[in-house]
Amino acid sequence: MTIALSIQNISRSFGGVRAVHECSFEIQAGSITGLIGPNGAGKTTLFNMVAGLFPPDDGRIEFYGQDITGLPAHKLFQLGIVRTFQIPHEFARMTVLDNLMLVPGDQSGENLLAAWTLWRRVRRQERTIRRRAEDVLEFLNLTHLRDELAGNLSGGQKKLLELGRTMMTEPKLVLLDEPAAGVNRTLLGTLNEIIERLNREQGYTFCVVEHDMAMVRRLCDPVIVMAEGTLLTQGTMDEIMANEQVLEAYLGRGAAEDMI
Amino acid sequence: MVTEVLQLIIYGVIYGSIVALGAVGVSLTFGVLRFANFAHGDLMTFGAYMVLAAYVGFALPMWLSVIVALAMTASLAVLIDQTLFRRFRRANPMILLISSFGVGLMVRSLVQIIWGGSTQVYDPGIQFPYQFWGLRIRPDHLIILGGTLVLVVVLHLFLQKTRMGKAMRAMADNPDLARISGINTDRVIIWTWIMGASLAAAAGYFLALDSRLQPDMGWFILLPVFAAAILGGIGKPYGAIAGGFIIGITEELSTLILSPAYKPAVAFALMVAILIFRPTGIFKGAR
Amino acid sequence: MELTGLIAYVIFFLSLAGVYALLALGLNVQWGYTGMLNIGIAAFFAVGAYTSAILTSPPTAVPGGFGLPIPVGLISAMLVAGVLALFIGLITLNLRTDYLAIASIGIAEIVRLFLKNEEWLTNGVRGMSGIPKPFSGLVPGADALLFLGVVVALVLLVYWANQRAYGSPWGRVLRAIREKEVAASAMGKYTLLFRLQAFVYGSCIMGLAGAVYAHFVGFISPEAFDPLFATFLVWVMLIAGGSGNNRGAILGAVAIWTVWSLTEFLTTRIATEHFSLSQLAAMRVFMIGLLLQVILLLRPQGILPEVPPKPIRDADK
Amino acid sequence: MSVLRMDSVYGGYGGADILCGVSLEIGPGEIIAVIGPNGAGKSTAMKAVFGLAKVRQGSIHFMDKNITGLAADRVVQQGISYVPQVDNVFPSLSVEENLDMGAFLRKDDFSAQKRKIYELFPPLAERRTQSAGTLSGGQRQMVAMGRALMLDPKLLLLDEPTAGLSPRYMDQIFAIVRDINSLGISIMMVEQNARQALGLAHRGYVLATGANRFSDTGANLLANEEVARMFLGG
Repeated sequence: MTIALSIQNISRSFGGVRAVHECSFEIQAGSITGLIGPNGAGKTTLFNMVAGLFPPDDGRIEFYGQDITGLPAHKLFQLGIVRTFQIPHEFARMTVLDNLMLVPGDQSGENLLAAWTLWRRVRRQERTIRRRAEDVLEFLNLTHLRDELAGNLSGGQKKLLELGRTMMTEPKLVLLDEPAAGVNRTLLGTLNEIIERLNREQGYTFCVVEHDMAMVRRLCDPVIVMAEGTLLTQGTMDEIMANEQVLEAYLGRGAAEDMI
Repeated sequence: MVTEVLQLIIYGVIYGSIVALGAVGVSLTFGVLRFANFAHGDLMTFGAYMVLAAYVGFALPMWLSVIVALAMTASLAVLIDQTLFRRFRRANPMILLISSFGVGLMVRSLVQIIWGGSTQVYDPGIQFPYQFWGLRIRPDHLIILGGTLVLVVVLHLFLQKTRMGKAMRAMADNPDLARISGINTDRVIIWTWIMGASLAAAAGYFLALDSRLQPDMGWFILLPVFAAAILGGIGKPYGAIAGGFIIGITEELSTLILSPAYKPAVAFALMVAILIFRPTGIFKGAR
Repeated sequence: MELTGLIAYVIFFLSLAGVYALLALGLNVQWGYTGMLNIGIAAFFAVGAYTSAILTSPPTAVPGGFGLPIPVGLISAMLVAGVLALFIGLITLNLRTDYLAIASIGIAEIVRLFLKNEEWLTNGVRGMSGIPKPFSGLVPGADALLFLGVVVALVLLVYWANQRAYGSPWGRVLRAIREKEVAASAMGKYTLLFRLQAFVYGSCIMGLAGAVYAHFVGFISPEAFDPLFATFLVWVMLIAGGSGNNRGAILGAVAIWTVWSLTEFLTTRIATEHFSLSQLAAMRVFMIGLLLQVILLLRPQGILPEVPPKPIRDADK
Repeated sequence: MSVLRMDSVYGGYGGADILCGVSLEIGPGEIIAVIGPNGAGKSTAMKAVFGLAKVRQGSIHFMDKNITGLAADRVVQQGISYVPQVDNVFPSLSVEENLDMGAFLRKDDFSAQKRKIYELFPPLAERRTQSAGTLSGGQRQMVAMGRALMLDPKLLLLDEPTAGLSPRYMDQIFAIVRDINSLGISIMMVEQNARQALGLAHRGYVLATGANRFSDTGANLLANEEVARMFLGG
């Protein structure tokens, strides 16, 4: 088994509050790893550091053995780390197709001079990208919304579009930030199915931050539990469920004796 | 040499007072409304000309003319806000900025329509400067320094002691929390304009005292004013005051090595340096 | 006599409208495509005009030029304006948009001071006269028309370049940046580089407009690059015509230039005895300012709203 | 008569509903704990009371007066105060000024109320002139609660008052909640620390996916096996 992502002792504070503290774990290539924990456990902070929104104060992040600590978002993207957002970051005034076609890197038409002089090559590439976008839309069952402005989609459809954008590249690691948030039951089934298929058929590695335990149970193995900014435990969902510490972390400490 | 430097510092403090008063207004409106008001310089112009109208036109005493000008400028700012800016607040903040740029031009042309384009003064004639230890200072300059001191104290008391002043600071900190605390944010906005525009009018009056009245006087001082506000950390009135004096003194001292024509470039250079090395301003603070 | 006068006026009018159309097209790349506020259009306009004027004026002129051919002047004008934009862009583009606006005012101010004070190069406030006009004497009586032809050709060329840029993946990234820069950067786009390109490209066009203007009028002085004419009018033109729409930019330039000229006509008719020339000029500015506010309130998308490019057709279908 | 009553409220922030039929009731002098897994709509339910989330269907009554959809500043006037989870103080204002802002609507002399609050939160009394931005997390929470109490509300809404606090402060905050309640103020509290919150509350509501799941006395809910399961996805 190859290790896709290795988190080594990373810490991050905000204005004196320790959001993540000496947290370490690994994500195996080809897995769907769940990342759960009560509110304030530091999941989002950790996630944002891996995605390059801000660097850790301390510690190291490795991606297939390469040190990626503190690299900016667009560099990570080029390395194959793609993320989705909890609140979909769609480009509302662009069509669904444009939203997808934007994504691939190395588009020669993104060079202004090439756009002027090598128009034929740009067009050829555009056709390829478009075909790929059409395939993605078909996979997601969104073909009918191809020319719709992304802002007009429902919350769930936007989530699918987020996922679709990751499919426009060849990601080595997909970071999903609460994919189930704001998605209704029916679409949730589709979403689960798509993630599973991408994992099985295309070999995508996922790291999923999620609060919907049903989704985590269905998709994720292993599940990593964070609490108070650090790793609490990890294992299969059943192992996690049987763990007293985890229950403690979620429900808070017992009514403290020193309280009264 | 020492005398020369001291003399320049005196001029710098005088010019700095004017810039500081302008910058405080920019900073107040930015803090509360979150937009850079490009019409601020022209509000200064308007204030200066309102003094002229009251003093020369209606032959009021100077002190009363200044009060009238402050009130008129504040009214104009509130009027502009209620008829235009209020409608743009929900839109893209950049639209607000473009609108304010246009409003500034309208105010400037209004001044030019009423008073014409030529330069004017409040009192014709030459003032003889006071001399001491080889340094010179004009009576008008003493008015500027004294006036600025009074206004800064008034502003300080307003922000620290009055309900509305505190609410203004609260809203600059966190507008949503202000709303759920029961603060009437619409009224805070109106008071912000009243304060910002009054200070602008005073700054315009002082600028006219220091040199002369001209319809584009406010436009040309906008750059140092913004530079001062950014230097002090935009949105922070006390920082803006300090920024104003720093800009004023640096600009004057720069004439020792640079052609005086490039004084505004010095303000710009300071601003650029701050933007690169410390975008939150020289004083530590949020945002 | 009447007719030739009218024709001459129309040619003059259209040539200047063409210069403004170039400026509006340049601003459209910066504001319309990318959402960057440039309040210092005058600076790039002036730098272009002076660059070409200095390079193409004969060495005998005051303060003395290099006597280079006019096309060299035009290209150099674009380059110098572009370098200036690169410099200001590198400083401010990773800051917030309103800081860019303030910084652009600063650059405009410094350029203005430079032109006024560096007499050895620019002849200061007296300005530069005798800037070579192309085609003069080539076909007697038709040089103005030929010049208009060149202006129109340049406008069309820039229009084409803008359209292609907008419809290309490059333009797509700009539209994405304009909407949500964080997301664009999460999609692997190095957004700073794109914004820098758009800013420099737009400024090059403004520099070109300046050069065309200089050769058209034959005389330039710092006064001609007052922020009012060079900056404010262009903004009104683009917003009235339709930000993001290149045809809108051209239409807006022509329309607002017409309105602006008409107001001149009107204000000189009414009561010149009551008002001085500077007051009448101020009235026109006031009207244009008012027009801008009305457009922003009632039709912020402009006469011709932005039309996103059509996606490329799939070859198989 | 109930202090607050929500009747099958549906709504959210535009887009899909986050609340799908939430009903709850707070009696005079009661502490109500609202718990449930993340994303259950607890905070949204609270924001709906304050007009910060949109109510699409259903109603909210305060002291038998319909306040559904009332703007935040009007809700404050009715006698409800709200302490958000984050960004709940004015950082550049001093502690005292923060409290003054809470009393912005009061035209009368509120120095007595301020004294009462300093008695309730002794650490604040020592730091009157210190700016709130320099305080620790727990002290900030006290400032936020103090600010909310300045209008002498009948109902106090607390959104996760102990989030991100160290255990020592947590206990202190829960103790303060009890003190506030003993002044006769009803409290609705959204909490992540389910056990402590239920231990303190008179009654509790468990929400899941935007709807009521259980409601009972705190002790009963604590003893309920199913509630515990639910947090880990039941």
